[in-house]
Amino acid sequence: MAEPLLEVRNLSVTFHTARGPVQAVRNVSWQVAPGEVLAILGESGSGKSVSASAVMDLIDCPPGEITSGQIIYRGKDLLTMDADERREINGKRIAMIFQDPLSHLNPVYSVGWQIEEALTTHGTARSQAKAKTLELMEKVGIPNPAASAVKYPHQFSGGQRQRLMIAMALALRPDVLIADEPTTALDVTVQAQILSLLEELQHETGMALLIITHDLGVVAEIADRVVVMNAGEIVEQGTAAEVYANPQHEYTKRLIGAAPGQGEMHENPPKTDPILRLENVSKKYGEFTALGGVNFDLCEGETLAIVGESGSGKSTTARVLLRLEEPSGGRAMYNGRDLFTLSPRELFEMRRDIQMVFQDPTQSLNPRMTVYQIISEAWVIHPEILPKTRWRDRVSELLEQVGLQAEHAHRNPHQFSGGQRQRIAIARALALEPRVIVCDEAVSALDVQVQAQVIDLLDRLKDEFGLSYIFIAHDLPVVRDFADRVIVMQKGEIVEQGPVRQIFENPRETYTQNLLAASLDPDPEVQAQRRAERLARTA
Amino acid sequence: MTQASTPVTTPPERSAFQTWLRLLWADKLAFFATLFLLFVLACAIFGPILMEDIATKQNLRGRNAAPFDLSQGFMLILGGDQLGRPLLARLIVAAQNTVAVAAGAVVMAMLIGSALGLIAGYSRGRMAELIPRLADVIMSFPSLLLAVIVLYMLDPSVGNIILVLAITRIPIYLRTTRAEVLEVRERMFVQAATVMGAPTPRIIFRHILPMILPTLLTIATLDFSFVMLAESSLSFLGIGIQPPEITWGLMVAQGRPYLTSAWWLSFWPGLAIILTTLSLNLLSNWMRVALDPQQRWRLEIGGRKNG
Amino acid sequence: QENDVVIALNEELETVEPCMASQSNIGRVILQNISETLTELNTDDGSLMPRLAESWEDQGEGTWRFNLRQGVVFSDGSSFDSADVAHSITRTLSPDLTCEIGAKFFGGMTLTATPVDDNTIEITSDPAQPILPLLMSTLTIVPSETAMEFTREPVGTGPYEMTEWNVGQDIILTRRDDYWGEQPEVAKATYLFRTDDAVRAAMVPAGEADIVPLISQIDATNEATDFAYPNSETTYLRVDSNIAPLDDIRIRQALNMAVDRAAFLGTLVPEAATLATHMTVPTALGADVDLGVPEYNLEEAQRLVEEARADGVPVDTEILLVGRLGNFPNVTEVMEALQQMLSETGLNIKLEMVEVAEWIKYYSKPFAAGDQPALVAAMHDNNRGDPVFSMYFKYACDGLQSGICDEELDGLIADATAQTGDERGDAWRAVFQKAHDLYADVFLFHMVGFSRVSERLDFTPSIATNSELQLSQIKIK
Amino acid sequence: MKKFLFKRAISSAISLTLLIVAVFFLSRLTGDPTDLYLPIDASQEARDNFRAVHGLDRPLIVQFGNYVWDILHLDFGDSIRRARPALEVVLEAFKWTLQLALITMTLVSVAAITLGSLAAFNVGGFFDRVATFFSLIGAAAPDFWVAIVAIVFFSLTLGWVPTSGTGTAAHWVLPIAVLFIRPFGLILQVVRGSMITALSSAYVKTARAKGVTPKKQIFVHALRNAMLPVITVIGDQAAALLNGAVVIETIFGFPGVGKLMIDSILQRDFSVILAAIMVTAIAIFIMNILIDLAYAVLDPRIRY
Ligand SMILES: Nc1ncnc2c1ncn2[C@@H]1O[C@H](COP(=O)(O)OP(=O)(O)OP(=O)(O)O)[C@@H](O)[C@H]1O
Ligand SMILES: Nc1ncnc2c1ncn2[C@@H]1O[C@H](COP(=O)(O)OP(=O)(O)OP(=O)(O)O)[C@@H](O)[C@H]1O
Ligand SMILES: [Mg+2]
Ligand SMILES: [Mg+2]
Repeated sequence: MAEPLLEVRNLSVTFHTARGPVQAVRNVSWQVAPGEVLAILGESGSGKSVSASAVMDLIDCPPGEITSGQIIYRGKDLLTMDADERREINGKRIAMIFQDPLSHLNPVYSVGWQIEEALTTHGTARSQAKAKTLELMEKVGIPNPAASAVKYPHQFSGGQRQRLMIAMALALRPDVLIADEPTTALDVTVQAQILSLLEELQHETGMALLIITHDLGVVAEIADRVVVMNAGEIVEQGTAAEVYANPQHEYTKRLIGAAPGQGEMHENPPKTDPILRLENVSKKYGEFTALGGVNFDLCEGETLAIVGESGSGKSTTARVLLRLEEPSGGRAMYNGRDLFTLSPRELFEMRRDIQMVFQDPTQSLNPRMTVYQIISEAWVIHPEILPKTRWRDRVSELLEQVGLQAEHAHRNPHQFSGGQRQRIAIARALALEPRVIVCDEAVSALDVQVQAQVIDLLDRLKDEFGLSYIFIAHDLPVVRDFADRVIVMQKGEIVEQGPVRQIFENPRETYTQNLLAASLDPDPEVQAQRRAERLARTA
Repeated sequence: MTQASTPVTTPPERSAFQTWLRLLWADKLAFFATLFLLFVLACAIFGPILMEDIATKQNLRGRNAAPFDLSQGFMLILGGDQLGRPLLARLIVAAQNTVAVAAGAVVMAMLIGSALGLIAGYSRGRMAELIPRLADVIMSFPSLLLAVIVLYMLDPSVGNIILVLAITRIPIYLRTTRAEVLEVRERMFVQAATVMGAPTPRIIFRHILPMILPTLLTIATLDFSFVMLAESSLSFLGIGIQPPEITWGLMVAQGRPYLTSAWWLSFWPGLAIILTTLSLNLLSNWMRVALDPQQRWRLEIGGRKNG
Repeated sequence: QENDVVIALNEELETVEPCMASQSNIGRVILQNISETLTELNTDDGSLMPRLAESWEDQGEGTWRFNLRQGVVFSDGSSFDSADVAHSITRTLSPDLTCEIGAKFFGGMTLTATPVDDNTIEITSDPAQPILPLLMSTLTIVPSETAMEFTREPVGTGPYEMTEWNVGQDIILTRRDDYWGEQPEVAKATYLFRTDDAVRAAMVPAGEADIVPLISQIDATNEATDFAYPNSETTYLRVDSNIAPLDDIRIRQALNMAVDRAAFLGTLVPEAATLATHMTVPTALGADVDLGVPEYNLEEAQRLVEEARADGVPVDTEILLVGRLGNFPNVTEVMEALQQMLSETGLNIKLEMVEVAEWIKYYSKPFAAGDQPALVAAMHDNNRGDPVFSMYFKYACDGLQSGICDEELDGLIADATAQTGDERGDAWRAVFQKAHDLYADVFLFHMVGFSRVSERLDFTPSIATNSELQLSQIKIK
Repeated sequence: MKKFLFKRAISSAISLTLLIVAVFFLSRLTGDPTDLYLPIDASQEARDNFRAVHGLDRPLIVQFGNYVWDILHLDFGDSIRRARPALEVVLEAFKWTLQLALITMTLVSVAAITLGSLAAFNVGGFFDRVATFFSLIGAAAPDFWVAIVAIVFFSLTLGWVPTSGTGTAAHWVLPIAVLFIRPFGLILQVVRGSMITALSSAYVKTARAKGVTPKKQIFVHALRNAMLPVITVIGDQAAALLNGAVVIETIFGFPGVGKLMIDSILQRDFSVILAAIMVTAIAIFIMNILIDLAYAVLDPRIRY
């Protein structure tokens, strides 16, 4: 194996909190060589992002503190380097794709400018940078780059924002790319496109890739070696195939066992009366049509998955349905009433019934509230749900149900990992005991084990209380395990819908077929085989 | 389920009061600022009862007594004023009116101004257009003219002076609040609250206001000195508080001609104003940190180091 | 420049209209520098000197004849004759213009000016005015072409003409070559306006000004440059003698005795000020320096109040003590001290400091205090040498600012107003005596002002400096 | 954008009208200029005559009608005191005020934003403490103190600048320096507070990861996000200056609109009051429109 390009030795990171220090990373060591892909797998909240941030010098000290360790890049310890040298490396030599694109993009600058800046900071001329930016945006699949470059982050869909982050990180063709969950918000086709783009770059420049992910499929597809982290420590490492085929550590075994897409598909969806019916719902942003007449029903006790390419209007559907954006046309009948014409008073009643888990968990949690306050807010607003004396217990219960701990209730959102925040958002939605929950990529940032746990929980609640879900996801195995019916969207329209088995086994539309074909298998062996086939086909 | 993050030590539960006290102690400047403010408050409450007589006892032949001269009794340690009254006692007595006027005006302006600003920023209806125009009008209405009008028609009582000063300060709170609301209301957590069915007041007070409050407090604390001095210029024009009533602002203004010959006349009350403002601001800076979970570690760590 | 002076005034000039020259800030620039008068008062002895009129005689029946100076030209080149005087009189008294000089000195009378020839004019007043020549020392003469509206380019016969007026910044007067009298030394005078006392005073040491007519007592610390001079102002408390308990003479006497006037001198009031015994300056006609200042005696004052109380006088009624902000230096402190002194007699005194617009309502009839007894602090300026400008207003039953109504006093005033010659002085003396006996007011001080003059100049401010500043009197060392 | 400007122009014009109407009637409740203009001993006849000449004897509503009529003919009336067109008097003074306000606010904004941002970059550090301490003391100190001490020190003792007045550039130094202090302190604090929050956001981390220099992290990435409250407060302070800095104008003999306004109010010179309010109000309204536009420019999420 080649000389390592980046090596982390015995890294430990501690955060100071009001309730004492929290050791987020303990004695972690790993290394990547040029051209190599190292995947870090692990439980949500196990310190993956924090260790990556340490490499980028992004830990705020205090409250964070790197208590021990070295980070060696090309033989030099980054931790002892002075600020100027360090700056030369950041962005140019080592670049990072952040987990949470919305908060990591500056809301007040156009995305084109932000990508350009990555280039100009390290000496590219402005005119050149402009052209390069458009080229990059094109490469990551942003439609109409020239027009998109002058738009602002909030005008993009979740997946598009993630791709913008990727473009920004790739701008200077770094030696080492740290990709923190780079594909969580991407549908499989785009994901495939991005992964091959990364590969291509690796071939060209010998870039080392450190990919943090929970998607075993992605690991199988591109990783050479795997590091598994749990509770701030490395519990296992080895080549991707080895670890998958022959996991040593207890945790790894559980993780691999929990990989989705292996269970039974839901059979013949219970045909009950629709409680929600969307008729011809459309939404325009100025000239741009984000939704062009969407029709579907949601039945009681049903899980309706919406899949489709990034930017196809999935989130928009959800937001319009919840009246976060005013629709441009159409009706949404709920309990015999049109949601779009409700008065504020009636809307209040409806709010209790339909809840949403947002695609960007960080931004959807009030930074000034503790987790306890965030979750119990539901009961402040709707006091009839739960007497105040029981709040504390119920918060603990909900936190445990989503795989967090009761003591987390006192922390504030910024003290959590991406996946943990997403779980807080789920707990909040559940607190209201609604009848319909719209989950926009609700489990995409979770490791497969927690994911399975959460999905189990949702399934159980569905059975117990007759909840219905609109489940927006791009992760097809999860959809396969969880959904009763599936809607496939493209360019603001529904192209296909049907029971889950029908969609997965007999997709009618080519778009759906492509989608399924691009899906990744968690088994590296299988994936290697598919790749070989694919290469053969294109060759 | 594995334990992702274990607090190494679990300190015993403390009462909320103790926690805040510790956070306050962590910032020594803010701590002493608070002590000073409590002292001022005590002067404001008890000063007039205890010192009224000493503070009004004139001695024309011993006017402008120099400070730091203990031979004439402790009360003259800060010197005597134009009429030979001990400045120390007058400062203490004046605290009452001063605090009443300044706090009254600033608090009133802040409450009204930010309430209007919240409505203007949050509502998308007619109010959003109307309320800022109100601010425009007040901003361009000369405060002095307003004072003359109000205090001509009503008499120059403390309450009316508060009213005048409060009205003139409303626009800054209104406009600042509105500007911030325009931005904060677009944030996702506000939408999340909306989805939960949070009624508008809750969204405004629980989600939007806390984000804006630090800025408002910063402005308010600096406004204190402004209001104290503005009040004195009203007195000077004959439409504010008049002798024999006293305020620090009035003392400063009355000492103005003596600036080059008997500096202490306006220096001490001026210093009192500065110290009060400074203390308030240190306290509000502390609050900005203490109330912001993302910043609070600054105090938590400091507390540990020192505690 | 050697012969140029810079003068820093305390107020900006709002107009430069000659018929407004009785306002001291306008007068200081215009009076006798640009616009001259027929006669001029000698403030040292109260005598009347010729200026544009060389002589004058009483024709009887209210008519006076003035013989005008010849060979005088206005700064616009036109020559001065009796038509100019006639026009100036019409203009100053015209109701359309509301000139201050007209309203202040010629209220309630009609003047008819009849030119006899170019250099002689007869002026008749109705009712007859024994002091018409003195009144003419206030009336500024403008050319007969002057329009019947306020002018922004004053033209006069004086030794200077206005060559520049930058509103808000400065006014520049330049010496004329064709002045009829002696050529003054100062060639050019620049007037600046600075409201702040301390800054104004600092301008002389900083070399930015040569004369600062009004500096505050507190700043007047340099003997070489700072001059004190009586400024013809008299401070006093007007007593509402018609309202109980102030209608009782014992109470008024007690008020007078309770004020420790000496304690103010050298403290809140300049050392050089003198205790006042009557309404006009000591140099005015009829001034009686022998009138006694009520002696400070607190016990006696308290006794008088108690005595009055015993007789059923409502001594506990709240008495308003009204002061005017900015009236004179330290006014607030003086009023505070007075309030304390007066309260010590056992009376119930409430101090109220008010702004001028409100103060006027307390000071002039109908009194704003209404039924409430009030003591109104005022400062009266009579630098015209004759008490007629004061006494009727302040003491007659119908006097606009009179707090007293006493038949005998009314008679004495009417008598003195009509007198001429030496008897006039005696008649006024009797009026002063009567007012004094009635304790009609609480007199305080004949005030002094301070001016700062650069050591480069040879100029001593005098009582006249209050209303005019004759550049021709300034010599350069 | 056009629609916004149009709407704003209309609503501002209505506000202005209301303002003028309110001032017209309210100011007349505070008394009559006659007593203040005429000498105290003036006869009733002279007073009546004065009122008639200046139209003060007519019913208020008639006076108002005349005023409106005149305004429609662009005649803002004459100043009673100055016997000149009020608008002319006001514009003369406003010219000075406007210059003073512009220069001062430009300097203040640049200084406060720079120093405030730097203070926020290292919260609790030495620079932060020093900047906070001095700016607060300056902001809380009575302005005439500062002014007089500055004159005594810089003009009398050192002789560097003239004590007061206008004319040369040196004359502007002290007034601007003294006017600078209070808004500087206030704005610095607002910048500091707002920047503390902005600097701890995730997008600043992105910038750091890109290798952006601290200077750009502060002044490009964080600052623009922190600007909303800052420009609002700058606007407020600028409005205060446009209304006239009375103390400074008085002390330094600066012929601005503040002193003019105060004098006119005290003298009840109504035409000047109204003209002055009209002029300053228009300036302030325009400024507020610009500020509202700036919000939308600074933060693309804000749309009107
Ligand atoms: N500022 C902070 N204060 C306290 N604890 C923190 C802070 N930031 C992170 N942590 C804790 O550190 C741990 C590791 O976080 P990290 O973001 O590295 O997780 P992760 O492995 O990336 O998880 P995910 O897959 O959910 O993103 C978490 O348990 C989190 O709660
Ligand atoms: N505020 C906005 N202004 C303009 N265009 C917008 C705005 N919000 C979303 N869009 C556009 O609408 C389209 C649909 O966005 P939406 O967020 O619904 O996509 P999505 O299906 O959820 O995609 P993803 O899977 O990437 O989250 C996108 O092309 C996006 O660029
Ligand atoms: Mg993470
Ligand atoms: Mg989406």
